[in-house]
Formats: sequence, C-alpha cells, structure tokens
Amino acid sequence: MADGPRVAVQPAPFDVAAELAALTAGRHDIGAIGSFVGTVRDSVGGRRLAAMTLEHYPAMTERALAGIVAEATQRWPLLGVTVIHRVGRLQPGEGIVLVLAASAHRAAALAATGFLIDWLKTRAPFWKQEHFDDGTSAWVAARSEDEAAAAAWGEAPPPPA
Amino acid sequence: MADGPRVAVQPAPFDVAAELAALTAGRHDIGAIGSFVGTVRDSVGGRRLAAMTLEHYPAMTERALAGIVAEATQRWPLLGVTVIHRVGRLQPGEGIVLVLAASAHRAAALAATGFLIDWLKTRAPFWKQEHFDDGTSAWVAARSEDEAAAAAWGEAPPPPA
Amino acid sequence: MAELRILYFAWLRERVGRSEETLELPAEVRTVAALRRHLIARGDGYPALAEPTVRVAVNQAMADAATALAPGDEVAFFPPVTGG
Amino acid sequence: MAELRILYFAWLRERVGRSEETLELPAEVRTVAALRRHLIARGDGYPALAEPTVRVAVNQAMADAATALAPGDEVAFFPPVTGG
Repeated sequence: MADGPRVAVQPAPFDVAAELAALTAGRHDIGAIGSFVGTVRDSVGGRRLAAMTLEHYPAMTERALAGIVAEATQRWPLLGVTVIHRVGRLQPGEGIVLVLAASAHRAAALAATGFLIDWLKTRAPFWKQEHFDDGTSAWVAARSEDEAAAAAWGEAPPPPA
Repeated sequence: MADGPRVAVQPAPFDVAAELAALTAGRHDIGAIGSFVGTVRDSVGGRRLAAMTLEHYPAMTERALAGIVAEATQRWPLLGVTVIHRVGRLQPGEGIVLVLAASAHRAAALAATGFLIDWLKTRAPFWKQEHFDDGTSAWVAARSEDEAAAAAWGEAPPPPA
Repeated sequence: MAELRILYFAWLRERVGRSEETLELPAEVRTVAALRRHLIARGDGYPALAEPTVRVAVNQAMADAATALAPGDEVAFFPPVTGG
Repeated sequence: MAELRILYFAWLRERVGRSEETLELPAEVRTVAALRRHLIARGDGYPALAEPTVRVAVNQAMADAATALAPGDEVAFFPPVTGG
C-alpha cells in the first residue's frame, strides 16, 4: 500500500465519505472497495437500549489493530486499508467501527473486509457495555459465532491463557 | 425492509455518504452495513486505460437488479438494500457500482453484499467497453471466476440459451 | 403487433451492425433457436449470433433455445454480461 | 522498575474493584499462571480472575498461562473482547 494503512481509535464519529475519499485519493489502480460499518442498535434481546460504552486497552489497541491489518495485507493484494474504532459512550444509530479494504479486484476487497472485522471482533481489546432504558447496564458477552467466524479464516495465533 | 430497496441505473456519479445516510435515516434497528464500490482502474493487463463505456439494456436492467435484490432479501434478514449502477462513459477513478446491505448483524450484511455484487456481475445486462490510451477499444470478456463466484451461492436460475 | 422486436448489445450490436430491428414473424419461427437460425442465414454480420457464448432474453427475461416466441415479443441477443 | 504493572478491564475491572495497580514481583511468581494464583489468594474481588474465560496480555501482546514474567512487565487481565 502506497501510504500505509490508516488505523485509528477515537471517541469522535467517523466520516465514511471522507475516509473513502482519503483511501482512494489520486489512486487509479483501485478497482474495488469493500466496507463494513457497525452501528449501535436501539434494542437488544427485546430490551430498549439507551446507550453503549466502548472500553478499550489504549496501550494495546492500536498495536492489535495494526497486527490484524498486517495479516490482511499479507493474505490479499490490498491497495489500501482503513480501520477506525470508536470508544466512549455512543447513542443508538451511531457508528462503532469502520473497515475499508481496497484492491484491484472485488474478491480480495470483500474477503479482506470480512477478515478484518472478524479478527477485530475476537482479537482487538475492546469491550462493550450496554445501558438500558430501565437504568441497568450489562457487559456484552462474547459470542461463540464470532470465534467461529474468526477461526474460519485459519492460522489463528496461539490461544490466550 | 421498511422503505423497500433502492435500485438505480444512472449516468451520474453516486454519493456514497448520501446513500448511506438515506439507508440508515431514522433507523436504529440496523447494526451492520456492508458495502461494495467498484471503480474504473487506469490500467488493464499492462495497457493504459483512457476511459470505459458502460452499455446496458434499459428495459431489462432495473428489472434484473430488482430480481437480484429480491433474492437477497429472501436469503438474509436485511433491513435495507441499495444498488446503483452507472452507465455511459466513465474516467479512471470513477465509481461504477455501489452495493449497500444493512442488517441487524454483520454476517447477513456482509454475505448479502457479496451475493449482490456476484449475481449482478453475471445476471444484470451491463457490458463494459475499455478505451485505451492508444485509441483502440475492446469489449471486456466475461470471466469464468465471476461465473464461479455467482454459482457458489447456489440455486442458479435456468441456464441461458 | 404482429412483429418481433429484436435488439443487439455490445460487440454483437457491432458485428450485426444495428442495435435493433423489427421482423415479421415467419411461420416456421416459433422458438428462440429457430429465430437464431433464421437470422444467421441472412449472412453479413448475422453469423455472429452463432457464437456459443451469445445469450438471449425474451421480453426482458433470460430465455433459452427452447423458449417459445409470439408476435409482439421483444427478443434481445447479447454477449455474457460484464457489469459491476 | 522492579514492579509489575497490572491492569483490569470491563467486568473484571468492576469485580476486582480497580483498573490498575503495581505489585513488587514476589520471588515465586515467574509466570502468568503463578501471578494469577497469587492474586486470587488475596480474596475480595480477586477470585474473579479464576473465571476460565479470563484472558491475559503481557506487554500488550496476548499471552498464556506459561508466559514468563519479569520486573517492569505490564500484565493485563480482561474478559473475551466484544468490540467491532
């Protein structure tokens, strides 16, 4: 990738159009851009959600994301990658995470997009806490489907303790 | 889907940010949005590309796209779909096609995004002609990988004559 | 309409030399396969229709060699699609 | 530094009752597994560290029970991640 990947962890909202423009600015070798946006829903398991808090491990987060991006760049011929993850308190409808992957052809762009979000979900140190309308809060439990989705890409790193 | 899918065939550029905003406006049940953007590259097989022309079969195009979107909507629990395909003469760097698929969860959003672009590539009546810097032009040949990608989703319609 | 409307796209349009035409449906042409034979027999650019990759749609829906034709139908011949 | 820096996140932070602390590395604590046992033995909220789902990172890299510890290391305990 000419300019290297863009990885950011921030409380501020991300601007998808600006990120797309930055990823493709002056680049005419890109033929395909896959993207994923994760957003805060307003209900979970039938309960109304008032807000969500994203906690993270600052010293490790960008390093973990950079490692995931490096792995994707090794697996596919990517021409650009952007990963932005928000932290702090978010309202329903707000964006949580943005992944962009650009390549000459769509197969690599779409596969890398799926890989990046699947690995991010199981390997980057973020934790979600849901705040409900009734004043209670709960930490989101990890889903076995997420582990399965990440493992399906193969070559997992050593299992954690 | 509350407002039904948005399908458009147009010479004008599309605005990804505006399309994303329209897809998610007032919706807090969406948790994941997959997207794909196809763009014109500036070189093909080592030859410099000056422009590309997209021809289509107007009476059939939107109908074919609507059918592909309907199939996606049957296969996944989608909360919104946008498919915009440009026609006419396009310059390197310009967008050709935009696919957006929204759902509560990422697996459906990402799978539907891949399905929509794979089926569109093999079932919607568009043809690309490449115009090279040396003044020559050539119709793009269909790729067997595209047929294989579309067929991998299963349940293909009856084969054409 | 007692006529067929026939459309050609992309390189098939260029080879046939026209984008559309109308045809008084001959009595013996009752299927896509028969229409294709009828057109190829004209010579000039029409033998391009014999290319095995050529697709056909009848009334804007994908069709095959056995698809029946009736007066008023719109028949389109084209190469494999390459959009997206 | 002769000390370990220890961090806790998400519900483990709430259960332990702190987000970080420093610890003079005891002579017998040479691995992640030993540190975990040492902390659990304190009682109060620390037995939460015995939950089998708890993950650990040493110096910001995922680690496991056998990972060796040295003075100056940063050790983080946390639940399975749920971002994205």
